[in-house]
Amino acid sequence: MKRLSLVMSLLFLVTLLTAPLSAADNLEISIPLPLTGSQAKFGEMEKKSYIIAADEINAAGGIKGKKIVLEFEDSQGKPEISRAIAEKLIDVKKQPVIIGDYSSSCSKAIAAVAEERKTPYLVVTGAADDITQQNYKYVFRLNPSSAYYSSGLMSFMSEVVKPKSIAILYESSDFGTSGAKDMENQAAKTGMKVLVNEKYEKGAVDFKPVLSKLKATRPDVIYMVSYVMDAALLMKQIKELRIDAKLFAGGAAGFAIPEFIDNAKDAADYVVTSTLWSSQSSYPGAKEYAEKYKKMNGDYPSYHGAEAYSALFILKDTLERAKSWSSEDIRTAMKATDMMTAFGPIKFEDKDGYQNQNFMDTLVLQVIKGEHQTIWPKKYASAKYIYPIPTWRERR
Amino acid sequence: MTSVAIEVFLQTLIAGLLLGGLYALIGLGMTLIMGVMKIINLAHGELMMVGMYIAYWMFVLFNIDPYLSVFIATPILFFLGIALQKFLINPVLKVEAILPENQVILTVGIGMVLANLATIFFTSDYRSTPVSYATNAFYLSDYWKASPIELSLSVPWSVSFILAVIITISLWFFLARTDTGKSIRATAQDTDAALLMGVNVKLMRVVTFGIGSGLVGAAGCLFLPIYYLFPSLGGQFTLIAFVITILGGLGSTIGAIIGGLILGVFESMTATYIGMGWAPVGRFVIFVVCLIFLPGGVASLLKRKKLGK
Amino acid sequence: MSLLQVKDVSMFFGGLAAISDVSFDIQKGDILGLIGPNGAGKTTMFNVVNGFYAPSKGEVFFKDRKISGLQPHQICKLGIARTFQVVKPLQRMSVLDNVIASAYLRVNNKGEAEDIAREKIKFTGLHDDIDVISKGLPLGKRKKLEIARALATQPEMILLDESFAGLNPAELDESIEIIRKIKANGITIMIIEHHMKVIMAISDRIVVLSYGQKLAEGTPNEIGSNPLVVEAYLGEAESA
Amino acid sequence: MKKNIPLIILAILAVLPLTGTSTYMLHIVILVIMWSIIGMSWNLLGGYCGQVSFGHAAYFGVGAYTAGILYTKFDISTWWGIPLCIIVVALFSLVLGFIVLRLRGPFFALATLASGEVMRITAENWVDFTGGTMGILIQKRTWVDKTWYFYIILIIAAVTFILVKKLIHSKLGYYFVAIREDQDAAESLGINTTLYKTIALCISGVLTGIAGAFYTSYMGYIDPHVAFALHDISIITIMIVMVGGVATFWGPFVGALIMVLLAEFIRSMPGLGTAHQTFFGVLLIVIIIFLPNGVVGDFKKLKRLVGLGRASS
Repeated sequence: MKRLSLVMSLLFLVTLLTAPLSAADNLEISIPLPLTGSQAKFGEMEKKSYIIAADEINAAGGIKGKKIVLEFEDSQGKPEISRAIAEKLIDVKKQPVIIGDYSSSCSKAIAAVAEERKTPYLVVTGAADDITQQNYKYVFRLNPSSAYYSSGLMSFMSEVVKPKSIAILYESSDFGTSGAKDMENQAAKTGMKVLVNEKYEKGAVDFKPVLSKLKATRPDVIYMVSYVMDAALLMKQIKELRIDAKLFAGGAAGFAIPEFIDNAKDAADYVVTSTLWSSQSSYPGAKEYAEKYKKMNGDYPSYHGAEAYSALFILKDTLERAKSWSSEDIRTAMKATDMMTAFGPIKFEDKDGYQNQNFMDTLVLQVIKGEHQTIWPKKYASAKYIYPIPTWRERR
Repeated sequence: MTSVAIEVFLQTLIAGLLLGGLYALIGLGMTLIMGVMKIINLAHGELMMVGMYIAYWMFVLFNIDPYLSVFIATPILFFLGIALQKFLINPVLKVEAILPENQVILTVGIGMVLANLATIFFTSDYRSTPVSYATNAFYLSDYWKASPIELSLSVPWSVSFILAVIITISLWFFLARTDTGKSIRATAQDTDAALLMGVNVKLMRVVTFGIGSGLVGAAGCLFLPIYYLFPSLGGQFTLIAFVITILGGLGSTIGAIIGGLILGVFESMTATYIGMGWAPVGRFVIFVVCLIFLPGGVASLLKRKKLGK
Repeated sequence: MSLLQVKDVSMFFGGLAAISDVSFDIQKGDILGLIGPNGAGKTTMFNVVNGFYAPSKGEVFFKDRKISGLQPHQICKLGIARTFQVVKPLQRMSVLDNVIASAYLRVNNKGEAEDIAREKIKFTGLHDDIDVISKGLPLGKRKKLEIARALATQPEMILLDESFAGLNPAELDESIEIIRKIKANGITIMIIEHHMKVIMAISDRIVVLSYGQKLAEGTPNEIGSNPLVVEAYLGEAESA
Repeated sequence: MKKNIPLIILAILAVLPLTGTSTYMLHIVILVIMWSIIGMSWNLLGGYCGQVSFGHAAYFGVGAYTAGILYTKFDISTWWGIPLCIIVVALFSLVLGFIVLRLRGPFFALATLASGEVMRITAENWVDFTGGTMGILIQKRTWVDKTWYFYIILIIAAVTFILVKKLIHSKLGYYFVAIREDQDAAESLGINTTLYKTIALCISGVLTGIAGAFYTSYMGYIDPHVAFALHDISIITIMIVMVGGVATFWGPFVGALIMVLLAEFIRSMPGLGTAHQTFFGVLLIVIIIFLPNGVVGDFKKLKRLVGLGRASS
């Protein structure tokens, strides 16, 4: 027993003393990301994108002469680990600014710490509305909140489709829920009748029961907020049941990434989806980034990658403008950000109940001939939209 | 009932039965392992994931249809199961511990390692086999032009279902007719009696774990054409397998089949008539109700009926 | 007065009667031997009296209070303790802790419980093994532990289920001595036993069960001379 | 000397925040203490009473949500959740215990596992009350500094440890172990097994619930996936106890050190990358195989193994 407690206290001491020492001419930045667990797919995509950005920045001389050295911390998608990482970055590594993590719950955990410790934090992908509705001064968000994801889609629907009724299917996550809630509000505003409003547990195998119920209500639009593979499964099963609607619409996420088409195949045709970004975007650097990513990984990135890629450029811009690299000065500089990135124009504004939120036009993509094409807003369109869409019977 | 309501009902029923058949196959492996070894295997879903990756790579590298991979993945999983049982689980079962449940934690560890290795080797990308028939279906209106309702039957779902039924029936024959099968059943019913009858219980346990793993590997192959694949997909199927095992009765093949079908239909009906978000609640509600009111599962009902005759 | 009354008790399992319509009384301070061939329903009878089974028919009274249908722990609290044919020690607890756990039935404080436990352990002659983990005890001592544990609940009546099976002659003598001492303390005993000599020597009365039915009841002498019993049971047992 | 070890550990911990420990370390230590409370409470039910629960997330989550709902619905500080959840979780445990405690062995394990999942899905779907999948976000945590959180959890832990210590050496403790060792024998010794199992479940549930309520106040955010997590709470809890030592007093603490502190170390080991989970999984397998009763439970064996290692090298 005595020996045991000795071992334990030793273990303890060792822990306390092994705070890593780091000092170099390099600028070390650690980024929390989910690299294991069910969100790892997006963690990996972001990690690769950060690396591409860091290489580009370093090749161009770094930030104020300092080379960026990236490190990644696996947050496993668990908020308390994200928090541990944030505390470590602020306290042990003395990193003056934090960027990253993927899910909303992890972003919330980091945001709370960042605000308390007065360290600027740039949210890159966490989309839950409330992250930037807390009057946080140090929390900035590059991606629009999920309530805005569908703004482009809404304008497309009201100008082109003019639907009278809608069915909503969404994943029971905070992202899915807020996306669906937003669509519900929009429907109420524009006088659309919500015929079906159903959530499902992520990873569901069979959507046919709920789809056949939905089929019986004959909605004009079927709107779905889903992650990657659920999106493909949904469209496959919609095709199988031959459910015809004026429009199949996805709320970003699963519908907007290349795997959707790879997996749903012809069932993906004519599906429109809102998205924040596409690999054909006309923003400077977007195409180059997309091609570079594809060359390295064999596939185009989704908007998550572009967000990560651009986040590092925002950081560079901020650090170059900041008077000093103290957290306070970085915050001031970040607040004044007004730049163009591969992801689009970035500006952190306080409006509509949000603080330090980047607002942007969201795009609408349509799957045309097996590829995502930007169809809306018209000024960004890479192809003309196809509407009305053929019924499943006509497609054979 | 209007024709629309009938259509919704029938389509839901079809979906439920097809799903139930596949669930049954997942549950079979678990029910055998739990019945014979009385252990809770939390790595069950991960073994299925391994089976799915085998089928996936067979398709990508050699263009072997996932359905044919049943013949590849099942033996591989069989031997993987045997190895796990022999080198990891058995040593733990042998040692006397205060709580025998420490084997459960062992299977958690195994599951963790399998999932993480899959992430390392195959990345965490979502994958599915883009088989050409993925979205083909039979339609009632194609065969009966004047049909007042439209029903559809997916080709891959049907094939998976039929194969699941065939595998299940062969397993049933194996258990009922062969010596090894009978020994396994004897071990499941009463280990001590089986020992007295000269059954090599130790060997049977190893073989059972192998068969259980092989079955869930086969289930993985059948799921691949209709579902998708990523390293951490195992957990949800482990839970489903538990529900079926309890619903059907430990160690009962027929119970697992009926349990699978009941669960499939029940979930589908819940999704249609209550809400898809509640379907998993329904799953656990029947689970708990069954644990309390029908601890022997469906199998005990069947037995009771037999006795009554 | 009769301490325990078994009235027309029947116990069915899935249509088969393990006991049918058995009745008998036990007088306070007596030793009642329950004998019969294997499968005669002796242990089932214990399980009914002790509350593991609620009888399918009939009633059991203890001190004129109906106890059939009560939970085992309630019956124990009323003053009936038992031992098991297949010993059930609390495996990973020491002998002392085993007995302390049951002594807690009547006291709440550790000191008192321990005093009772030590006394009962001494009573059954286990004091040299007091700190041994019970899993490691040889069978004879485990049987004694069962008795010590039952006594620690301070019962008025104790049910002993084959407490002598598998013991060597020396242990047998010790155990008989223990049972006599228990009786001397005023505790009523009901005992199942296969050793005919033992049962004949210690019992005040004997009940013979066969195929779930009461075959005979009487003093050891009466039973020894009952032709039915000799035919159905004794002859068979002695030739075996 | 032996008697003073808990005091020494407590004293070391009590001065920890004064030594200028980084808030990162303090966060980890807070988690270790929180998990050792949960482990302690699980150990009472699982280790001592032998009822292996796979659903402690249910109690953790109910505790966490009690605190969270106080804040969202009644605008009261989440800290009141700690006293309130004693009542709420106790009632909840009674109801749950009534359902699950009649089951034994693997059936009990699976029923508790299901109960945790049912609670999670209920929290997801009962949107008006729980906020559904959007979770509950506490706008402003009480303190920025961790010192107070640390002392609060330390006090809760000290109380828990003393309570458990008192319990296991009392009548209850004897009864719990008797039930674990042989339920039939216990029943025939006059132990009302149902009652005492329910008591064990309630105490265990309440202590876990308190940890959950603390989690809400401390982390400032909960959602059903976090608070009712099957793997990240229920199973981690069992691992903590099994790795540390089932039915040993120090087991949960040692287990929490391994599962939180060591896991964090392995996670941040450079060069390991995402393989840290494989590494950790293998470590768990090795511990279970070689030390089936955990590090504390098989400490003698561990010493021997280590000793052998030295001799042969």
